[in-house]
Amino acid sequence: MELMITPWLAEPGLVHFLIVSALLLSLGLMAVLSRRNVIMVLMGVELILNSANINLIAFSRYTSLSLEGQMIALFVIIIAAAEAAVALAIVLNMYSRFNTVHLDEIDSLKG
Amino acid sequence: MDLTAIVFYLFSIVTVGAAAIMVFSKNIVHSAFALMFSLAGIAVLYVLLYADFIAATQLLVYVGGILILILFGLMLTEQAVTQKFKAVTVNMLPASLLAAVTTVLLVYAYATTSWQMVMPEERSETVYDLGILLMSDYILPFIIAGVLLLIAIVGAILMSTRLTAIKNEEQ
Amino acid sequence: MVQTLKKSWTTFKTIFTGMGVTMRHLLQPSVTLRYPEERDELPSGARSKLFVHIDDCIGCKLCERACPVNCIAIETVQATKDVDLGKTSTGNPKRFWITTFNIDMSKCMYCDMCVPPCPTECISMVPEYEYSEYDRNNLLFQFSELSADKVTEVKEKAEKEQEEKQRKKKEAARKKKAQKADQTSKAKQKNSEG
Amino acid sequence: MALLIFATLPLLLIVGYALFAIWLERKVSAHIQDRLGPMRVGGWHGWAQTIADMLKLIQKEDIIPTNASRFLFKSAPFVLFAASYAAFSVIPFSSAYIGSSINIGVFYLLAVTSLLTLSVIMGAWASNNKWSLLGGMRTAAQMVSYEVPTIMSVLSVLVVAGSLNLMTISEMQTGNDILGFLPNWLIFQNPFLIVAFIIFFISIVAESHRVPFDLPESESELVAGFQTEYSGMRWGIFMLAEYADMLLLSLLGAVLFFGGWASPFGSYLSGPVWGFIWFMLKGLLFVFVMMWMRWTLPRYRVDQLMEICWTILIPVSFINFVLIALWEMTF
Repeated sequence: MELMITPWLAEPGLVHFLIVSALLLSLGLMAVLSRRNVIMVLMGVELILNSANINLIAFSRYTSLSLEGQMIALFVIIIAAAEAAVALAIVLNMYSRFNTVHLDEIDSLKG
Repeated sequence: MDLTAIVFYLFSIVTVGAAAIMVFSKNIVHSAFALMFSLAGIAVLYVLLYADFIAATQLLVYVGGILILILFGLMLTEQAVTQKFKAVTVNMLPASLLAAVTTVLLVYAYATTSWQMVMPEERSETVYDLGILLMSDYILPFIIAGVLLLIAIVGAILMSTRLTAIKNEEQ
Repeated sequence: MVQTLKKSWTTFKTIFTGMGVTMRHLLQPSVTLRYPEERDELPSGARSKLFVHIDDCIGCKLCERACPVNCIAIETVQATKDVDLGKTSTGNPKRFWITTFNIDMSKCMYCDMCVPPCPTECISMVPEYEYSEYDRNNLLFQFSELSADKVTEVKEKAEKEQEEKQRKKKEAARKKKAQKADQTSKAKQKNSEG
Repeated sequence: MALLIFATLPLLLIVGYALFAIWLERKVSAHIQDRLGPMRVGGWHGWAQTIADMLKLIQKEDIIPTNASRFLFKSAPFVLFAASYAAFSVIPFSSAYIGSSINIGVFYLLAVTSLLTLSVIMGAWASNNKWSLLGGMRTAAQMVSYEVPTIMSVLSVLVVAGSLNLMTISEMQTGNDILGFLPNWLIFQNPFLIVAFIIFFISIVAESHRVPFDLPESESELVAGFQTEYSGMRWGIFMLAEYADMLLLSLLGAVLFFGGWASPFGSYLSGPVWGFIWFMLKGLLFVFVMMWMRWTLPRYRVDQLMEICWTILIPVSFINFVLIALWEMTF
């Protein structure tokens, strides 16, 4: 057992990066599900996007995907930037209207 | 263990550890700064994966842009100006269950799949090739992304001007 | 648009004007002095520390009386006849031992009113302004050069002379009285005779 | 081991430069105000004054406010300095020395310097002090805003140079062929680059928060901005990072517009050592101009600062970028 695991640990390859991304994904999921603060949820979403990016770039290095994976990661980053700008504008609006940033207290459809 | 392995383990511990601090921290500003360390660690992982341009973009956009936006959001919603702020958590049990199940499933799937791997290409740079790709195969997504960013900026500005309009009406 | 361009032009022009001014000042020699090593000359008649040429003092106490804050304290003892104290540099004869001549510089307000009355020009303000002290008592300057023994000796002598004088005076007065009494008695005699 | 020595060379340079620059700042300010400045420590014109000050700072007590967030408060100065030191790795100090000649040099530099903003907010928020927080938020707003014209003017240089590697950009500016006598510096190669340089210079003054854009630490209104609660060597590291940042941006300007280590006299007085001297002279000239400006101009208001950036610099830099691209296509 030890003989098998040690060389596997010594040379980080595709699976190592995938495991890191899986951990980040579940942590992001945890943040999205368990926190009430909108901004905290947004941070969880950023973490999930990043874990997806790690996957894409790891694939672009170790498989025949080549640079395409990096390209898609680049677009993910662009979209994340746009998302953050709009989401935070919405959060500020929400705060000025409801005076709270807790998601479960914002339950009326009419402003 | 060679240098790459050491760097990989060091920065994956930093990344995952900082992400864990971010999720479980009581103080939301601590969460935001933990996210900063996590994102910087991810940038180092990108460098290990021979994606230097993406790594720099990650720093510039995530750390220099999005994180500052998030911090501004925190400070402007008056949640974070005091140290005493306590974060509230809900649904702790189902969330942790779901996260654990996701982790186990994903790791199992990753470990058991036989990946179609090729020998890693030794690239000295990616910028040139990325630029060629961006201007040839990916020209349409590139333009659409530009338009999307423009719309996002206009939308964000419009919303924040409406915000001040609402405040003025109230006064 | 034109307005904006004009504004920008004014901005640049004024910035460069200001930078020119500061550059000129950068190159011109500084106006400050490195104080303990270099210092300005004091103007003539600057008021600062008081100094007394005790050899020239005749003990007239004019300065003591002129001082509005009473920072000068002088005590004098008249010299006995057998000693000649000499003359001052201005030619006035000295007649008093100066037993104390204290100036309390912590009281002094630098009004310069003690200097003009001095007949022998022995008190003056010297261009010295660094005499700060840790102890306030060190600001009491004593100019009298007589030692304590000398002072007691002089005092005793003066007292003796005074006594002598008084005794003489008394004697003289008695003599006079006696004479007078003599005269009156003689006159009475004459009257009675006459 | 050799790598370690190689990597610490810029650190020695930065520390030496910071000691010199702080002394120079005091001398320049003194002479502009017709004073003499520090004269006593170390003999000639008080050259050892900053060394003495540094020794004093090291000995001082390191005070951490009771209600501060300890970890963030302690680490903020080091993150700040690490960010600005990391950026030095792509600066070509001479034709023989560059920390890392990577192909995305300028981009990496801009990315790493964006960490500066975050570490300033970190220190500001962790101090739990209203002056610090106000100063930190001002810094963040200012640096994020002025990053846009900086990046636009850098981009317009890259259009002319055609490379992101700072070493390549420096190499292409050697020699003097323009009009027979002018050196091949990029600023002489395209007339619109002069406008780009003016925008770049204004933005780097704002990014390294110097007067007239020193709102983050404006002494008269915010005590000392984000560094209010800092003392001792932590404050010293903030100071060091500020001066390092100033030098970094000045050197970047020297590479992008004034030829980096290229000698102004063609091949005369060139070579690795002379290259280093020319490079430092060019960088220090900008640093000197910043000091000179500090004692000339009054401070802007916050709204004026933002207005200059968003209504003048950014539109002008965009238009200028297009004009430079057109000029490059036609000539």
